[in-house]
Amino acid sequence: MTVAAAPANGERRLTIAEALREAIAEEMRHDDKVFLIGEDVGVPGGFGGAFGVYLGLTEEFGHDRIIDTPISEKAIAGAAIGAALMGMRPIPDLQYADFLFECMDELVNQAAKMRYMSNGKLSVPMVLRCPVGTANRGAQHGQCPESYFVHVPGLKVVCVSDAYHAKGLLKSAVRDDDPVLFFEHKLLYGSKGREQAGGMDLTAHVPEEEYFFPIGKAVVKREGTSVTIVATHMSLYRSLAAAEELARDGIQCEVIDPLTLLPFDEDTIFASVRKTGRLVIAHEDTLTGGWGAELAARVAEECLYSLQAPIRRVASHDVPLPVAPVMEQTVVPSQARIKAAIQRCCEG
Amino acid sequence: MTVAAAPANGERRLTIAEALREAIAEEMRHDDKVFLIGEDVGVPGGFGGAFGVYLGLTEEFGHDRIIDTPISEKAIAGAAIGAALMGMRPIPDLQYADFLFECMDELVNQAAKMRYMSNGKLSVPMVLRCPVGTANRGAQHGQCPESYFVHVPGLKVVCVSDAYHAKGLLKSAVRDDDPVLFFEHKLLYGSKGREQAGGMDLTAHVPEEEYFFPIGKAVVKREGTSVTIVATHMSLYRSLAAAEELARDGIQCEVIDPLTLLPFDEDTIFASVRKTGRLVIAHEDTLTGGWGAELAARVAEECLYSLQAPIRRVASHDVPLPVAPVMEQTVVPSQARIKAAIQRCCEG
Amino acid sequence: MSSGTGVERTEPGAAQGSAAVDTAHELDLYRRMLLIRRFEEQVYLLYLRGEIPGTLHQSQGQEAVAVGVCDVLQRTDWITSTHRPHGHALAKGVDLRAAMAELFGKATGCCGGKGGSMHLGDPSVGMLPAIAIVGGGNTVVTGLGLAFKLMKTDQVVVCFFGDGASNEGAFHEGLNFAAVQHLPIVFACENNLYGASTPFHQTSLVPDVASRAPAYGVRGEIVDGMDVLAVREAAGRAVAEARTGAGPVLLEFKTYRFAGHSRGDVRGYRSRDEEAEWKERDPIVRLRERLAVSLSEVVLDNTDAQVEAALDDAVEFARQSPLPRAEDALTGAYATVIGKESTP
Amino acid sequence: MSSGTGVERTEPGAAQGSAAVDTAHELDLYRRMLLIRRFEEQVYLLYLRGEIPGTLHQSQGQEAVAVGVCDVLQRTDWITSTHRPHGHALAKGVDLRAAMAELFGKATGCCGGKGGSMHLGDPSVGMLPAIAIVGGGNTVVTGLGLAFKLMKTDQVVVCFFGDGASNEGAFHEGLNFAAVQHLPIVFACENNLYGASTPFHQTSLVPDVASRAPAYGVRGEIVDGMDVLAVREAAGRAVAEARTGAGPVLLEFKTYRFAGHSRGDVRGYRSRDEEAEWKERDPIVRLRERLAVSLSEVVLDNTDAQVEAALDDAVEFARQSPLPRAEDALTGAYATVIGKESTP
Ligand SMILES: Cc1ncc(C[n+]2csc(CCOP(=O)(O)OP(=O)(O)O)c2C)c(N)n1
Ligand SMILES: Cc1ncc(C[n+]2csc(CCOP(=O)(O)OP(=O)(O)O)c2C)c(N)n1
Ligand SMILES: [Mg+2]
Ligand SMILES: [Mg+2]
Repeated sequence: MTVAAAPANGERRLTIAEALREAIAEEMRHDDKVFLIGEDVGVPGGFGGAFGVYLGLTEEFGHDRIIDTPISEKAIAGAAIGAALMGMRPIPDLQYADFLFECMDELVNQAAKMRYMSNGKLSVPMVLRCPVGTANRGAQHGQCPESYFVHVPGLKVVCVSDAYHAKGLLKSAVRDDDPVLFFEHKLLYGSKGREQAGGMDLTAHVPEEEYFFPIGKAVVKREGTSVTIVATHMSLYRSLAAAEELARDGIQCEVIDPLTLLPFDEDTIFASVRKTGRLVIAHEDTLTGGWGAELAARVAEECLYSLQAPIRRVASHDVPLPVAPVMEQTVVPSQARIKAAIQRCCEG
Repeated sequence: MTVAAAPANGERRLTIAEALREAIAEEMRHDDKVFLIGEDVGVPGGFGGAFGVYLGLTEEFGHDRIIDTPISEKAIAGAAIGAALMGMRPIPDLQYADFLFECMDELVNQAAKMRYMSNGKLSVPMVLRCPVGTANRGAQHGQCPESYFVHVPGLKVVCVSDAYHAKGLLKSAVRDDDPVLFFEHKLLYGSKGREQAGGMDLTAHVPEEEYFFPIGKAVVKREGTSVTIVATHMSLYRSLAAAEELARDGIQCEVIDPLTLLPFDEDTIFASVRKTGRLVIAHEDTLTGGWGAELAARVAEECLYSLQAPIRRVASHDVPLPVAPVMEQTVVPSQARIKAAIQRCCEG
Repeated sequence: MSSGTGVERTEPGAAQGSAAVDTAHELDLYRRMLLIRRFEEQVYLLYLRGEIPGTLHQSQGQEAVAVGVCDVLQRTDWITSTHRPHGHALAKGVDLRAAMAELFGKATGCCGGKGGSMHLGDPSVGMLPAIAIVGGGNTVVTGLGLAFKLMKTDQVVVCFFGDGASNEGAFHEGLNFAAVQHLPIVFACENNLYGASTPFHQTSLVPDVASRAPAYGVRGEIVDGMDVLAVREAAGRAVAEARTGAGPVLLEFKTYRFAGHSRGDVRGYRSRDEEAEWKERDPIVRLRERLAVSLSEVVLDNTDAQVEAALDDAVEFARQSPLPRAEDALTGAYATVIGKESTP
Repeated sequence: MSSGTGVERTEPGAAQGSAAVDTAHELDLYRRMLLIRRFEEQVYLLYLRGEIPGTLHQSQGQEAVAVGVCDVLQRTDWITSTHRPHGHALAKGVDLRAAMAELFGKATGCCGGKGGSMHLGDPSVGMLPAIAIVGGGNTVVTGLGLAFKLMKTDQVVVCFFGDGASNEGAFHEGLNFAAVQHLPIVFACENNLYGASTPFHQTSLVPDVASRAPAYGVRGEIVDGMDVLAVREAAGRAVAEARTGAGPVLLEFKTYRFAGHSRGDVRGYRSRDEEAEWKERDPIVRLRERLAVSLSEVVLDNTDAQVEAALDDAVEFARQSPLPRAEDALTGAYATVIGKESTP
């Protein structure tokens, strides 16, 4: 595996959906143990998965390796785990991250523990892709449940926000020997038109040549000296936009995309906090018990004496998701809320 | 409801198991909408629930109100939720907290959200009792999964460690109109002989008169000025023992039992931290993403300027539970580890 | 078949001889089916125009099931529904304006704008907020049945679910638990041949969901879900059994959704021939033809006009209704608030 | 019955005419059952004496199922097991010493002391660490079957589970998925009449788990689980079907656990008469009597002595084995460690 450096400017730009599709296709070509399994993933004339990521793959790989299942999340997760235990590298699909709760036992009690219980004789190489995020679909189709899994020893948790890292990390995840939960934001796929993500350019440079991006490494998306911001998915882009605004007032934000939530890349984040003395964390998962709490707790333990102000967290408010846009936008972290938190942090 | 003051010294001492049984019996007598439902809860000649808490209740209340079920956690949770929506007050039972993952969807997506989705027209008054804790049963029968539920808006989470508060809180939980998850430690029931909890006296004074202890209130178990310790279950008792040892060295620990984890009693804890300037958190749930992280994050935000040292967390290490006692005891927070963390915090 | 373990098949049209329904009643069934059809068609347009946010799962073609089943229920009986709840909601009596306003995300919606299309419902008419987790209702419904049994009311609850949901663990646990407890529940499967894009026959070796009833010792029955009178009759029997403690019953309605799975589905996974075949059996057209024998065109056209007027009114109501207050999003998760209700 | 949707019942003793098993083989079946019986009895005493920590779920009485099923499997075939795995482990060939040491929590245990009684297993002989979540194996097993199908090996996997587990959603999803994918799996239900203290007949209106097979379009069969030859024959057929892609098959073994559900269970929920009736059918006694017709007492006593010696050796091995190193508890959760392996 060659690990590519940060993306250089180049001409080939892909959406996250395209980047993921390419990563899967490459890995399926590379290793015939890799296969897809899930709901509506390969039905002829169908959707290519709930977000179209698999479109075209059945044509190349056939129904043996793109397996359509009944709506049976426990069976899908169980099948993936069992096949992984036998040396396959499954990529199961449950459509929305909201449905992970239907197979929590398989994930928490089986996938995460089999290696340990077997005293290292077995492993569970699988990648479960989990689309998250609010898109006016209400309480059961918009959650960002990544933090539940950050609490599961034995799992790895990845959270991607752009096409370059999505591809590089997905390829690493498929080759990783542990179970990886791979969280993607529905508004960032880029497959459904730009307006959904508020006019953002949802493509990124993705080299033609094969590359991998390692699990467990954060990236600094924007350098700055005043305050460190750690954010994922939509909150990352809102943080970057807030950073632009604040730069005019002389606040120089360092914005970090953690990319892997379990294990955290403490080195990158701690180094930044030690430099800036201030930390704001932003995520769309709800506040209480969210992964931001873990990061804040670690920084409060390891970097306390560097902190010049209280750590601020901006997250979805602690309520289920309402569907009406005016309410939904109140719940999720907006650019304005992120900006206000940064300002407050810089005053404190 | 009268809310009793802190327990006075008196003669009637009960174990937690007895106190819970008494609370359930009182509430079932008081309100015929209260009923029990679960696996092996009322079988004649059976166990009275996995930990004997229900022994004798079927004789008084009959099989209509002590309902034995198939081993079907989704159905049990669903039945409880549905009955609660219709105005009943079910107490479902799944035997071990480890099996909560089998009905996560019902808990996270239904119980916690129904009130909100219905715009307040419905509520889900139910109390799910969850036995937790390590007792040489390995990776799938010893977890302390309370932190997953601290992350679920719409649920309340209670964690009891002595008979007095167990009874008072269970009665409050049954009368509460929201879904409450009620975590009890298996080694603290007192029903299986003292040696299991290392010779501790597992009884506490429980008044004859009816009383309630409110959800959302922490108690200061030991006053002190040097450092605040927030701990639950076995970690609470180990913290108290460590505090005794440290008192000889002049370290005066203030030990707090939070009792409710969602919502946290910030007032009591923040006041203590503002007084002592130091905080150690101890729990048997695993470290990363545990509720200690949320508490640390809040203190790091709200009390940063009072902190004289980094916040220390002592928790189960981030691994599944091994069964061999020598390994198991390495994973869970021991008195020695708690003591060392307190010492470190007081040096820092 | 009268035994508790068989699967019965009601032939299409078998219910037509039923004396229970007079023409006025039939006209009412027609009106209610048409209301659902036109509601679905209208909201689709409103969605395309951007007036309705989010997504929609629609039930054109399946109206006979919703209307036929709910017709035999009392107001105090309950239903649970799915991600595809519009028809169920209107059939059970959720206020048309409140349903429309909910889709618009307005404060006057039946869930105050918090629920949306996938969570339509109203406890005051006996409908839980619909559960959009496939199979989610199949376990929760047992609690409603259990409450009715324990409280010794004679209420019944109907659990609507899809063919796709029958492969969920929830189907198994819910039906088995209901069976051993003899709960007053009718499990009403709308087998529209597909779970999203996946054909049912690719997800189960048994062609009929009702064939699973014997595994639980309950009665199963296959019903023509494109014939509202057949639906009504079968549902009537099942509900009567459930009400008297002889339930639960598993009914399987063979039906078809004329629209895509959700907005934007171009239905490439099924043939236009298949669609045309099922369109031939349009439950609304069938009933209209039947009614046309005894009623004049004028009466029927009048009914159609009533439906249009009601819909126009509902759309206008939804349009004019105020948005929810943004800050209302932050309250309502708890019945008893302790401390702050949510993080500020 | 040969159709894919029926339930077959093999009468007790029906297998006795089977020519497939000669006396030497029968003696071996006897020895293996006895090993399990004596293992269970011994570890119970060791548990009471405090040499074995934790808890135990034991399988005295059910030995014929474990031994009869595993006898028709290859070493490269796999099994999954439950909270009650001792018999399955020994029958599939987990090293006796390593199994015993695991119960003692020793470093030499088959899981290095990390698994314990409820998670016995060893991949090198084709047994996953047992899954102590009721029904937990029923979904994971599909992945083993799927892997064998995709890799085009001719391996088979047997999923052991209890009557209680058949009411879990996992049973439904696992069996249905295996059926539609035609996976090489035998679902082997040990119906010992109780799920913990709860009688199966209180948790299901159908008396036989095998009756659920038709709901999935698979073959179900009821087998006398107290007759190792009957078990062996039925399992042999089912495994052959599974191996050639005609599976999965659902076998239900009627059996009984002579001991309590777990240590300390005084079995107040069942009658001593019922226990006595089943003891009459003790599979080990039955086979010994049968063997006594053709073999001398000496040969049989010799076999018994071999078993005792092997057990004594295993206990001694476990006693003498070193404890795991405390710090080993903190490693092994990940195959590829990134940063620190666990929190220090
Ligand atoms: C647990 C769960 N898994 C998957 C989905 C995604 N999903 C929504 S509807 C649907 C198809 C449901 O099929 P069926 O039960 O037949 O109902 P229909 O859509 O045909 O009305 C799927 C897979 C979901 N909402 N919940
Ligand atoms: C999901 C889950 N629910 C409950 C339990 C607790 N429990 C352990 S064994 C058991 C009974 C299992 O009965 P059965 O499947 O018949 O197996 P048997 O014990 O008879 O071998 C129960 C309820 C569990 N381990 N897992
Ligand atoms: Mg369908
Ligand atoms: Mg059993």
